[in-house]
Amino acid sequence: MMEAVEHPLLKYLRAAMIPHIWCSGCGNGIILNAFVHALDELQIDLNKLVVVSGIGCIGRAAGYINADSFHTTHGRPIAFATGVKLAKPELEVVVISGDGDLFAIGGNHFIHAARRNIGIKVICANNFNYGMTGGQVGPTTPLEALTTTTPYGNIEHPFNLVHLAAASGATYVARWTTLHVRMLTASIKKLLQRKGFSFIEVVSPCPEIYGRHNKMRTGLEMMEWFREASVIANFSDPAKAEITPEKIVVGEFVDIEKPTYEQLLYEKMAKLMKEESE
Amino acid sequence: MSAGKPITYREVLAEYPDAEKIKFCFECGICTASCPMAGLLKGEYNPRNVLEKIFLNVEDVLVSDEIWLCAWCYRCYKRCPQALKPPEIFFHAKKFAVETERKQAFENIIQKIVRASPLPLVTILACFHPERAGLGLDRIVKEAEKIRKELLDEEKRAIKAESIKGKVAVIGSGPAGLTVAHDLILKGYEATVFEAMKEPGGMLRKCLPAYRLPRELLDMDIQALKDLGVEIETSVVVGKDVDFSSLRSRYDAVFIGVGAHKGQELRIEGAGLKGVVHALDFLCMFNSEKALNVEDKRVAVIGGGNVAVDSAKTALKCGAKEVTIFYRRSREEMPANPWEVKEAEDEGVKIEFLISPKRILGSGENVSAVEFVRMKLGELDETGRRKPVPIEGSEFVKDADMVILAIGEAPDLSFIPKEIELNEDGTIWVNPLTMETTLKGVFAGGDAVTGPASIVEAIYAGRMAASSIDCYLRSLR
Amino acid sequence: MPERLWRTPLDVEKISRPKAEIYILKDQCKGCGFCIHYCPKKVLEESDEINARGVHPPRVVDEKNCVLCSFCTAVCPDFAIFVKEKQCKDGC
Amino acid sequence: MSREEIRIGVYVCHCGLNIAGSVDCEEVAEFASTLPHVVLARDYRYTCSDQGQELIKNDIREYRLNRVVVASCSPRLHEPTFRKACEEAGLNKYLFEMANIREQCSWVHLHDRRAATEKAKDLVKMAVAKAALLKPASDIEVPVIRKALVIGGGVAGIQAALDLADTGYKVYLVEREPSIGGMMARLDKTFPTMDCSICILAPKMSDVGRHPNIELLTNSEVIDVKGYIGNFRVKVLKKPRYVKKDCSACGECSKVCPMTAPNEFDAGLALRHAIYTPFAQAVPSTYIVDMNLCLNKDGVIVCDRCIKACERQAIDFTMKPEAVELEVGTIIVATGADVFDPSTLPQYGYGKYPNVITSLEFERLINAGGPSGGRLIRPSDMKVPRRVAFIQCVGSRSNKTGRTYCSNVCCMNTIKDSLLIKEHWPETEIYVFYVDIRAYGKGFEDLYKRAKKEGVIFIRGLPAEIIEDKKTRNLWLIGENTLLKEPYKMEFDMVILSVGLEPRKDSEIIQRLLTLSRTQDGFFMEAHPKLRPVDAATGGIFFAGCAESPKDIKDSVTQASAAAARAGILMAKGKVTVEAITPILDVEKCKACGLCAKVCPYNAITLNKELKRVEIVEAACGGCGTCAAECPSDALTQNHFTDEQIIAQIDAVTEYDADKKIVAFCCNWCAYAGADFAGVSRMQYPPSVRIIRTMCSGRVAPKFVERAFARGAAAVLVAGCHPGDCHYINANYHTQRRVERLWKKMEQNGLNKERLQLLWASAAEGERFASKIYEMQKIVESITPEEIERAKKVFSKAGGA
Repeated sequence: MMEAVEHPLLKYLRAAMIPHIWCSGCGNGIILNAFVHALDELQIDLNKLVVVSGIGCIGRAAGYINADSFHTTHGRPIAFATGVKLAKPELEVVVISGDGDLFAIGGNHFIHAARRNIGIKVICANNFNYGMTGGQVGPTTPLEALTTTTPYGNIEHPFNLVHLAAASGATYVARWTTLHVRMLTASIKKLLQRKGFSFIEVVSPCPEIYGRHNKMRTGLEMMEWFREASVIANFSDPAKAEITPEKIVVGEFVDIEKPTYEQLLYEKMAKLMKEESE
Repeated sequence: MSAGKPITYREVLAEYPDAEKIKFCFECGICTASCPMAGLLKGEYNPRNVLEKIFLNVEDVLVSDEIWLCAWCYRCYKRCPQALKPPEIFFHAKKFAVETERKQAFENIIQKIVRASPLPLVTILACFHPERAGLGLDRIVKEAEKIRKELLDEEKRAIKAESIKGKVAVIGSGPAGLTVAHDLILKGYEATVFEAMKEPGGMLRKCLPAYRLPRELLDMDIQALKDLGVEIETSVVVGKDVDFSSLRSRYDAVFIGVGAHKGQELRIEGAGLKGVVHALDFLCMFNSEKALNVEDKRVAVIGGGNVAVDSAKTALKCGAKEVTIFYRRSREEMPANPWEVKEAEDEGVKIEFLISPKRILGSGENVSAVEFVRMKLGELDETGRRKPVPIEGSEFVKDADMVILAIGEAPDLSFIPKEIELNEDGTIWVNPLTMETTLKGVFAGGDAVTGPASIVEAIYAGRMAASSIDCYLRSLR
Repeated sequence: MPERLWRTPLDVEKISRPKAEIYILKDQCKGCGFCIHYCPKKVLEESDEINARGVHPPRVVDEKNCVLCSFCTAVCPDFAIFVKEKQCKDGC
Repeated sequence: MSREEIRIGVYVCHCGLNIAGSVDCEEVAEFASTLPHVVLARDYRYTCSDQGQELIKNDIREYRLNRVVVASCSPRLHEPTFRKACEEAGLNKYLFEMANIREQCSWVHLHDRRAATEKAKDLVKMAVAKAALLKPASDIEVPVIRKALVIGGGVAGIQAALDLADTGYKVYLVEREPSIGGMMARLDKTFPTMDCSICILAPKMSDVGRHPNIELLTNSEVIDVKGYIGNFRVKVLKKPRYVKKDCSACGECSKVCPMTAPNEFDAGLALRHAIYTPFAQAVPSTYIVDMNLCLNKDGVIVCDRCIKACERQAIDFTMKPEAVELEVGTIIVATGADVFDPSTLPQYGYGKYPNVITSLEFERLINAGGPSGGRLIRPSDMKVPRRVAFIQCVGSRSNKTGRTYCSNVCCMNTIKDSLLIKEHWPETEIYVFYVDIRAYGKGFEDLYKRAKKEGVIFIRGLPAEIIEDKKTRNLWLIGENTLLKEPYKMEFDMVILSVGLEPRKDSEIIQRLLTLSRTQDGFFMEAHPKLRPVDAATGGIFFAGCAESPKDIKDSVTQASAAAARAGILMAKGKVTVEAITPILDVEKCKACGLCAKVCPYNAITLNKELKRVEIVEAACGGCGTCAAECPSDALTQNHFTDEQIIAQIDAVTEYDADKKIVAFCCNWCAYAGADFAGVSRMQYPPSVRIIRTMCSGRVAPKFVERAFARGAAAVLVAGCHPGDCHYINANYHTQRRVERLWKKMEQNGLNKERLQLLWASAAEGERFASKIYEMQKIVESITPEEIERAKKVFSKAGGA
């Protein structure tokens, strides 16, 4: 065992910010880890990468990655990212944010960005609740789950994020848990190499806030739940990709190609300008 | 018997259930190669050939000596690929021969045994059992005594003719050690036997119950060897009273024939309770006429070898209320001689198969019961027998006031130097041709090499060792 | 092929397994235990010492058992552990 | 027809002396002529000969016979012959009946001519009684699916698959291992020609891989078989390889895989990785992941070294087992054999002494592609041995190990091996310890001579034990040279145990799935040892290779081609006729209780609750007759095995001396075949038994047993296949249930229930059948006339005589 050697991935991170502030057993670190692993394996030029995140625990990811990044207002990272992408389509724009930020307050941005096929990439950390604000019920909280605002069990039907993304028109949709870190990394690599609107949902443990209400007090217990409940069903019907205490359907669900918004926009602009000039 | 029509093996073996199997002997020779008597008698006895003759020309066999030369060690059966039991086949032939009054040259047979064994009375009583075929034992013993006397005179004359060629130390005065001493004396060497106990005889005296071998006959055999010039130093423990290395320097060669006296430990709960005894200790106490305290007791014997059966019979003879042998495999796998088992059962010993002890229960510090578990036989294991596997949930408790452990014996070899390599089971490894250990000039044989086995096997080992010690010592000069 | 395989293969010396060097940045560890629990060769265990963050960081039990799958590196949320292949110099 | 006068012709066959040797055939024929409806009775030397058949045909025409009875051998042998003759003379083949006076009479009562003759008369009387009630019928035709399944991808399976595929049939070849090739792929050279084994096999393997008509399913197992001849529905479980077909077999994945284990293909003498190919010539060449060894369990990828190394992205850990359903017309079983494990013979020290190896390990050591690169080395010190011993019959011809048969290949294999050593290291001293050298095949003796000429020494007498020298790791062999009657103790550098072959340890699975029989040795049993040596007793299934018995490569290939030809015949015809032995329903009597539908193993009967009647699908019917036995209102009976016919047989047996006779009901496939086997093996048993053949023991209705007792029979035997081995899936469970009910009834009425016996005996268990009859004879002798009367009274009330 050795010590005092620098972690090989540290160059992708802002060293001064590490260690990060996330709790012990939180999956956000794993998502960040997988993301920088993917950057490393693809040898991504950090000068061409923009990371955008919203409000929430995972929102800090933008600050940790050693690339140009935006930490935006609540629910608006996709709106910001859309702006960046349209202004500078040659940049790789990745949104890393949480389920509350992207699908509650920011839900509309998400579905319309997917519909328009804007060439941004979205990685959503799904921890089933609003972790940072104390564990309130959110759009992905499973039925009957206990949160600080649903002490008798949640009665709201949750979003199925992959189904939502697929139905809204995303060209690449995948879901993994933080235990499937190898697949997650491979998926992020795919995501980074694609043109169109791409989406990965990462089911992530939140032991301190969500877990403690739901009899999973440590990250390890939540990871064990993922191990026991996960079923890999690549390219199965996303409508049936459920998340229940017994079953978490993971895998890649959509992988298609279609022209992106910015591509069509610039083509259209070029055409119009050409017509105008004629 | 109808005159003219030759009798067949079928008639001779009418009472032997597997008579037809003898046709399936393919003459692989494994029985003869395994047989210590075939080794001792060289060309004069060949069980494979006897079997074949029983099938082809039984009349010849019935009047021959050969069937009488089997010493019931069952080594042949243990290895026979066809699972034939030559000892039992020969037994039926013997019985038939006696019943139909076919002439037997008894002098001849006894002559052969006496010449083969330096302990003729012991072997006749404990191994050959001619009486089991219906002959009077007294007559046989008398005959043997007579023949041995003649032989002794002959041997003594032979010894005087030669000068002393070397000195050999023999550790252990069991059948193996005594044979080595006897043979070497005849070859003109000086042989000194060191015995740890007060009297010579080793396992023969310690553990063979007196009802099987009256001690006066054992004494007669040993006395005859002493007369021949064998020196026996009793109450000398090698490693304590005398050093092994000093023996090596004082003598030209050393033979280790210490037998297998160390009872295997049973590693279960309650094995340390009062009333749990090792079979060898139990038999030893019986033979030294110490109180056994088995009267009216319920005795559980654990194990399936000859020692287990002997202990069970002894316990019953000494007044135990109920004696049960618990063996973890089935009757087929039992290593004890089948006829000993049958005798024990006839005498009232109960035998329960496929049962293994799980723990011994006590009230206070005394044994009160044993918890057993039932077993079933699984796949063949590396001993070639089917491996017993516990059946879960089949545990049951049986009351017992005494538990006799007869789960195998190993030699106590704490005194030997580490240059002498051992086998995995704790016995001494020897070169099968020379009986020499991995230490030059040190030879070994008997139970210390093979683990618990029969008297005749030990004698054969002693004979081989003696002749190879002779070769070794001659090669030094 | 149901035969019992009991021998030491003849080429056991020839096929060399990669040798690993495991680096643990103790003070970065938050003690989630993922690396210990999910190590397929059980190379790691929780140590007795307490680090700067008040948790027990992992400790290497037997580096020889490590097969360099690097799952610990991948699953660590805190960038506190990584594995490198030992570069064999003389006498290694 | 029913008004027509019944005219029966009876032919009593001498079968040379096979029957006439212990049965007075003239007397039997004379007796037959006195039976009702018999217009003609002859005895004839060889009735099955052309002349014999001509005689029957002429008589049918001349004497207007409308029923024919032949008393000769087992109907399992010549019923088709005589049926054909009848048809040629214009008589419906279902109007023919046989009396089995050879296998079940003359051959089993060789030494009691009187009793055998009396029994033969009874058997003829029974046949005549049944014949009078026979009705014409026509066979049902079933289409044969023109696809075949071959189970097992060793050389036999490969040959069978190629032959069938070349003929033009679609073949599914299912292999359990990751590659086809089987045992032959592991051998170095083959005897007697000394060709390189893999050199001649590999082209065949790639032919299989490429053949457009062959679908290769490796790493797969048959898990379910339904249906019948021509129409099998087979479920195959394809286990995941975790590597897609895109694999180019470049081997980069294996290089980076951190996990290793002994390679099964090299008998554990070399290592392989968790992702590997079993051997260089493997077909398919796609790599495979051993999930027991790989770190990535439960779908969680822990280690991704191979994934990263694979350029073609062919590795996929998300693959799952998949059940495929195949529809085939024929099945060839080529599942091969296992090798005996000598570690169960402790005296030889295998598993303890490194220099004691098996012949299979030898093959890998001497093979240039093997772990030692073709250098024969001692595992203890990697040195080339100078003195080598071969020990024969290790795990063969031994009662103790339960392998009583000769394994056929080991003698020649040893001779070949000894020559291989001599070829590379001529100075090596080689001793072969044997009991019999069997060099029976073409070119074998020459090879044996060559070995002797090269100086290989053959010693008759097996070693009793092997002792290892602690210092040198040499081995001492101790035994007797039985030709010289001299003991030997010899020292060798290396000992090769010539291990035998044994049935696959999991043969029961295939046996159960395909309802096959096995011989006492455990190998699969053929329908007839001489005339149908590659057919299983179950229609549409054939054997190839060591699954049927130990055999060498040539014999395996020969048998495979034969099996392919037999299967091809079926498929070329495109249809098979199924016997007209389906149930007949009397709608008037049927109360639509549905019991028949419940017991039908094939779901061929359904209860239509709305119309309140049962419906029968004849094509799905297997013909067991269990439904007819179950029907409480006598509404169902079985064609050709009708209640009246069987009762007529019972009545014929019990007409005279019933109290000295055993009435036995035997199922066609196991018990009746077992009784035939007893005859073929000339096992003698008491002549008091009279066998009535039914297709399945499930056909035996309680009323038949009751009838027999009511008419004073001393004892009744109901015999069928072992539970689980029923030819009709599970029909014999109903037999058991019915017999148990009868026992209860007998007990309640104070009858000795030992008089009714139930026997499970397979077609190979002639001895079991014979000893049962001995056992029952004792019961018959102990029965008092009062007991007989009591039973008569009890059962005549119920069954009614």
